[in-house]
Amino acid sequence: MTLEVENLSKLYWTPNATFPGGGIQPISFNLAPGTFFTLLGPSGCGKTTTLRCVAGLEIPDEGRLTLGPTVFFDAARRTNVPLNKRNIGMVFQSYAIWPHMSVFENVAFPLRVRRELKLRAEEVREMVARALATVGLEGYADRSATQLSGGQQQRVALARAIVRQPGLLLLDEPLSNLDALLRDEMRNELKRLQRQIGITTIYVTHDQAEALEMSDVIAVINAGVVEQMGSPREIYDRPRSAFVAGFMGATNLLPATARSAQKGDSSGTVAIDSGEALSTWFPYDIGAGSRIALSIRPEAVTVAPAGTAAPQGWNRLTGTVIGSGFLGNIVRYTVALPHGRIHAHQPPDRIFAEGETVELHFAPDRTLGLSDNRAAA
Amino acid sequence: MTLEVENLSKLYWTPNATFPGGGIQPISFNLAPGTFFTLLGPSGCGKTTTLRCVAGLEIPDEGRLTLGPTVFFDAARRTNVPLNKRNIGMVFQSYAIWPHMSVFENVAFPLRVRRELKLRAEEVREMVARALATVGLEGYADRSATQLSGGQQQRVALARAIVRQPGLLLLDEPLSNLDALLRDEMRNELKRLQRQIGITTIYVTHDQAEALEMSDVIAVINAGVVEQMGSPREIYDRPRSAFVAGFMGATNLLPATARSAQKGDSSGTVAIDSGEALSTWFPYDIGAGSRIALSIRPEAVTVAPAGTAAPQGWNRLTGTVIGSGFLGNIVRYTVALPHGRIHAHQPPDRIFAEGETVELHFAPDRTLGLSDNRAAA
Amino acid sequence: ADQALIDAATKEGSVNWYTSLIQDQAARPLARAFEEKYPGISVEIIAGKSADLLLKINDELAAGRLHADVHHGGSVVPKLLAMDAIQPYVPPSAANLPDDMKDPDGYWVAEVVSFLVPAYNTDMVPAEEAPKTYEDLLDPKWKGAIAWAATMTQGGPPGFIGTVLGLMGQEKGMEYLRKLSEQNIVNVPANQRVTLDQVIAGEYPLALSTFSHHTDISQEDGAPVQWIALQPKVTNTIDSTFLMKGAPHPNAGKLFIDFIVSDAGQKVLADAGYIPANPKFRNPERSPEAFALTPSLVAAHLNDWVAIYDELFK
Amino acid sequence: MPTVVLTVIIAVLVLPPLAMLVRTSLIDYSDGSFGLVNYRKLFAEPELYLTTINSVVFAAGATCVSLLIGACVAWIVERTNAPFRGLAYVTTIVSLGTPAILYVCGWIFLLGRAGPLNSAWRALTGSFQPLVNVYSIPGMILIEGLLWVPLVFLLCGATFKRQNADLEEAARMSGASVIATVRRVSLPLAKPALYGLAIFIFIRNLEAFDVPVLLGMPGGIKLLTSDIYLTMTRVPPDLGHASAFAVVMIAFISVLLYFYGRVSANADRFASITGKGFRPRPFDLGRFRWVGGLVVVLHFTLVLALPIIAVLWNSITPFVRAFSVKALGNLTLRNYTYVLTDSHYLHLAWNTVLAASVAATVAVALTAVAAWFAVRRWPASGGLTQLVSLPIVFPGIVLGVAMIQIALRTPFGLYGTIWLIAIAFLIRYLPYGMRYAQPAMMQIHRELEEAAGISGATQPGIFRRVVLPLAAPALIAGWLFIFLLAAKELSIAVLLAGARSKTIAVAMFDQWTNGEAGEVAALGIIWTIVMSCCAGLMHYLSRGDMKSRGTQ
Ligand SMILES: Nc1ncnc2c1ncn2[C@@H]1O[C@H](COP(=O)(O)OP(=O)(O)OP(=O)(O)O)[C@@H](O)[C@H]1O
Ligand SMILES: Nc1ncnc2c1ncn2[C@@H]1O[C@H](COP(=O)(O)OP(=O)(O)OP(=O)(O)O)[C@@H](O)[C@H]1O
Ligand SMILES: [Mg+2]
Ligand SMILES: [Mg+2]
Repeated sequence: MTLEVENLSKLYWTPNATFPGGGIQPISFNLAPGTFFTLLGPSGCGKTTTLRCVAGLEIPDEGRLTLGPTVFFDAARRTNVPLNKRNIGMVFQSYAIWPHMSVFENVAFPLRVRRELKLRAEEVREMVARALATVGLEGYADRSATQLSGGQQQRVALARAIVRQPGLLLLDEPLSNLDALLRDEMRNELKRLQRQIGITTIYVTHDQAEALEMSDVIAVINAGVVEQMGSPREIYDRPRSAFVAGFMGATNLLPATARSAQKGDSSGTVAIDSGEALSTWFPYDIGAGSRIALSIRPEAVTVAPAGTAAPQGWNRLTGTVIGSGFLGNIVRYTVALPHGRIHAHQPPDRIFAEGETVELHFAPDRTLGLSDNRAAA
Repeated sequence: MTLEVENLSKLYWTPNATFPGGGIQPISFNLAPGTFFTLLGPSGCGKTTTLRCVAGLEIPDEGRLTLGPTVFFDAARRTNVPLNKRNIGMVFQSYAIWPHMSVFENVAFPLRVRRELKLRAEEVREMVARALATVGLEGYADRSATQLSGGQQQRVALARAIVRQPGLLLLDEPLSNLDALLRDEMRNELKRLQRQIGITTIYVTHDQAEALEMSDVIAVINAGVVEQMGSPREIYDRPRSAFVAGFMGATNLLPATARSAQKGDSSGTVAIDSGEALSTWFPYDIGAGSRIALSIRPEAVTVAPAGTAAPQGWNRLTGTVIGSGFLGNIVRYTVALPHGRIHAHQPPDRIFAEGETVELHFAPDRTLGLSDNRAAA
Repeated sequence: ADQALIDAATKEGSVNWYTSLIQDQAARPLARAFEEKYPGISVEIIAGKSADLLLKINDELAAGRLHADVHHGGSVVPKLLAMDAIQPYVPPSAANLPDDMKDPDGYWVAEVVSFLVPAYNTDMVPAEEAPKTYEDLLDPKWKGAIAWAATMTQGGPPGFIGTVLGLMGQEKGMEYLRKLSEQNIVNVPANQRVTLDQVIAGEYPLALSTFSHHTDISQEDGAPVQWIALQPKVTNTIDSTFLMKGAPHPNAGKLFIDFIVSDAGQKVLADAGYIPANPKFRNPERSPEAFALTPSLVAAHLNDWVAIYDELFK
Repeated sequence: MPTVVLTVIIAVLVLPPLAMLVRTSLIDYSDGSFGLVNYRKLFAEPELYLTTINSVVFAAGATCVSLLIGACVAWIVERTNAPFRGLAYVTTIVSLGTPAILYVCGWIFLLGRAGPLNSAWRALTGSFQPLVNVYSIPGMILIEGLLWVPLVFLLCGATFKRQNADLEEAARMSGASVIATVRRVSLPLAKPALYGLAIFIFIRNLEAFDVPVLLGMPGGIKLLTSDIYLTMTRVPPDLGHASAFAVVMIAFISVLLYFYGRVSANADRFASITGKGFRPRPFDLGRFRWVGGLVVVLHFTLVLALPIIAVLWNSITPFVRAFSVKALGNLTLRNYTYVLTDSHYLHLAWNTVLAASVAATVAVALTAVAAWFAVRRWPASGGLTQLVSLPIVFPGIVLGVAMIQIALRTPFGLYGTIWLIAIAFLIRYLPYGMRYAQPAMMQIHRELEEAAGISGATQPGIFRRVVLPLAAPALIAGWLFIFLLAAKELSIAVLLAGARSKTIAVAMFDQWTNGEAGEVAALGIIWTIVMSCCAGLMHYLSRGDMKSRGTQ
């Protein structure tokens, strides 16, 4: 079913404050049935608030919310479907595992309270067992919920959300306390489940890789405002602003000012604040004189010993290696420029010593000129 | 100060169970002053339990625990320093933010309760402000702790742990609810702090990249038992077992049986279970007839169109692309072999269609033959 | 009182008066009047039900730390006599009292008396239908309609039983009581006053063993209630006052007892709505013919009467 | 070690009266000899079987009534957005301030044979049979049940107030209706509070005197305690019978407390104040807001308005009389003038407030620490709960006598002073304090304390800075309850009052027994107003305090 969110807004006011203490500004999006939609944004930007509004846990200040034919909420018409009638599965950021129930009872709860499902005890047992198996907690059914580790609790919360195959799935950082391996498994499992029964899912995560890999649509939020919404590739390759680029995967941002106006999808040359001129690709229109930042992803940068020739047409900068970090499959080098620094990811077999002078090469089409509103945010 | 942990063990027994429901088996390690020590392991393996034992929140069943000259705990001599005398900073996995206090009061608490510090109100205010600035929560001081987002709460917990510069820092997934950017910042901040005042730190994380980048020593735990302890490079490059390899960064594990015994640091040829013979590097001794797994990291695998020649001496396998995932800086391909599948990370400009037959090439020295105890775990 | 006593009393400075008299209207005015007359001696009022006060005195005696000087009460005299806890003292002013208002052995003197009478709700029962004699109470129309306060003192059913036995003799009395018990008298688990209030409120049309002065007070306020001078005699109980043996302030105690029985004291009690021991201060209209339940009588028979109550009415 | 100190303190308070109780239960009052005669009498009761059943039915029924009404209203007030929520607090505080005799009599007045309900019925149908018969087990259950509603309300309110909304929201998201959420999540989380309370009220009802006697005896319904009441109204009271009964009750509550201990064994399972995402947020009842409001108003009517109107009526009529138009003619304020012009009462009021507040403060302080020790299973804290709960079985008069005997044997001049009364109140109300403190401690997640310990706080520091503030709503509710109850406590105050240590309750009792029903009512109303102001002020202050801490 299509989820339509129109101008939803919810502001929190803290006492003695003349501006809201948080929340979301009007936000709109439409999700086709079965869409995997991810909310991404810095801590405190309003992701949980958005989920809570959709779930019906908060009454939005304004806006309209429909899932398929049913209007969940309409501020104008004062419609508000009670949350337990919305058939939504949700994982809370705080898990909200009921401490007085066993793991089994926690997961079976959504089945038990919905009389209309008319499930036999046998069926309930089976469905719960399946959900627990999905999250890798076979054998924990009889444990008291208070005797679980953090990650196990999180998995119980996940099992509870998916057990009855809801019409909409809201997941608030459901995998944040799991290790990479398990997270990977859960991710696949979730994705499979989501495809199989075609549930529209809103997913909150702080893990960009996760967001990129799983999502059909990603919304990047900043301080309650949607900065960009689009497919993972779009967001990663054509970020609308320096904020999005910086947030969506690691990047180097070199501040600059656009001398002249620039059309979208065109290339040009920009002098960065420290003086060097770099060939740049502009994915979007840029006004003359506006602040911009050149975004160069660390993996787009090749580090070469001083004096190496750069490929034809590539940008080059010179700097000194001031740090390196081993990340397993890659090594991250930090290179100091005359003004500022740049991170570059290199394969682990490329070794540079600290203090070594190196050259940085990067292609112009991977040097993106983006409007930079970060100071204002 | 040196932290010595000797044969610490703590088992949880659930009712009606003949085997423990969790906890840690005897575990020992020595941390030189200022070491950044990371506990890594699957959910429920006993990381939190270990931290809690060190903190004095659980009384271990057995073992000895000393920090510098003070014996914190000695089961044999029945010594047990009360936890408030241990001068430890800790971030709980569940944050443990006091809901009845403001953000400021939460962070100021460790300063207030230690009379011996004799801090003036002015100093307290300053130290709290500094800690809050460190975690990026300036301006939130007067907020009630219940009015924070998940990530903000986590940051308050972190600020509270570091505010009085403790002798030992125990961090239980302190950054799990933060976005990559902020996490990166916090990581640097923590690392700086830790270097600056030389606090020994025990860090629990589920993020391998984080562990690899920050740690001096990493311990990989599985089901309460330390599988391997060592420097990040050692653990990543020379994992002691298939479990460690699989846990420490993504890897492909091809099951096999060692025909003959194999000395450590030698190479040989192994027929994997599906038949193909592969040249393999053995970092450790392998007994004849024991189950092993060949670990090949996704980034070590080159995907090539069918018929491409492999570099001299490299292993090759043929398979069909069955899936791809965009991860931003890389694309992850899943390639089905006759038995099993392999993940390969390729630069995003290398494009293969689903269903395409491809060849996989990988170097023998990146094909590690490791003992495989996973079935037992 | 002679000056020596006054001096000795003044030296003691205070007297501890254990009393169940109503505080505002009787006890405190009486104490105030005494204090005015004998400046320098203060009256410390320890108030409570006579049962509670007896418990206290009991414990004080057991602990050997008697606190009470003067006590007032009806049913307690026998018990205290039995415990040999009373100091005989005949105050000079007792000369004003008739003989049945003081103990022949000098242990006690009467302070106030009460008449225990039936009372009925005049809205519910016309005056001519109200019972006049004990026999009238057996009329079947009263079945289930008569209440009494189920307190096991001389002022409750035991006192009524004692009066009946005293008036009719053991045999006839028992026969009468048996018949009365078939009327299913309602045991109101409260004191006489509450029972009377329930009559006034219309909860019950008729109650036995209520204090006549209570009805008088309410009548003045306009309450629809009337007490009956049941023929031949109603019950008369005596509240006596006496000095404790081993009292911490014996002289002040004596002086106080003397004051209570004196005209000044009796007047205060009369003003408070009590029926004073001294007939001079009584309103003759409100003094029916009565059978006196003296402390000695009560001491001798109370347990028997309670036993009869337990057997027939409980 | 601190556990031992506390155990000793509580034992010193509780055990001497207990010893006295046991001793008294062995005295044969007819001749003063020692023996088992009281026990024999207790069990030789020919109708023992019937009276036991009556008693149990009565106690259980009344417990259900108070739990049902109290918990319902508490939940609506603390966890929803229903209208009129403030009214419930007014109801509770005012009705707690009203002396119990007045309260019960108010009900008798309303529902009795001459009451407005039955007179109307009689006028309508001409039937002599009353419509409702309060002098019956259902009548007794109703009135006794209403008597304990305030206790349940305050306790459950404090418990519900600190429930984590996340847990309830999760249930709602799972598809549970509001009712199902309450039934399956809110109530089970409040289980230690509810079970403890049920046991407590049940025991209290089982040994209640006033209602069974005031209503049961006239109605010919015999309960276990009716007989005991009679023996206690003799001169001098035969305390042996009552004490023997209390001793038997002690055995009984020990069994119940043992089971309660098992229910609440794992404190973690009821911890709802957690360190992650704790938000005490109310439910949105939606269209059912008004139903909630209606329940609150109904509660107000039943628990406060009706009986108070009866009392008020009595205070302005010159004598006790039924509601009638005719009576409107001679209403009078005489009773009020009388009470208000007598400065004597000022002194009594001061005594009362002093004794009650001292007792409430110490009781809450002791039980808060005791509950904390017990819930966190400090070494040697096993018997604390039982020990603190013991005085629940002391009949007031027995405790009073015990206190007299103890005071007479102590070297300091305790006898006859207000302090003796305060100590007796303290002992009597310790179990009530425990009922408030224990569930409150259980709600606090262990990690909140652990985090404080790690931060360097000592155990007292943890208690003062983390546990106390978090348990404050319950402790304040407990304080209020004890204060208000102690202020109107009769049997102890009357027995222990010295010349200069009388309390308001003594004055009321005095007037009561002397037929000044109107004045008692007037004094009761004035006293209720004073108490309500005290309590309201206290409530307001604590609420402001909570707010400044940001938990409201
Ligand atoms: N109080 C308890 N009683 C019984 N078992 C427990 C208790 N606490 C933890 N366990 C079990 O002990 C094991 C280790 O728990 P621990 O909390 O140390 O895991 P962890 O490594 O921190 O996991 P995670 O990454 O999920 O937080 C788990 O299997 C857990 O279920
Ligand atoms: N009850 C509340 N009262 C006042 N402010 C609030 C309340 N709840 C949240 N906020 C504020 O609203 C903002 C958005 O909160 P929200 O929980 O939606 O953030 P989030 O995007 O989920 O962050 P995180 O990733 O840290 O969980 C935050 O700044 C937070 O402090
Ligand atoms: Mg959030
Ligand atoms: Mg953990």
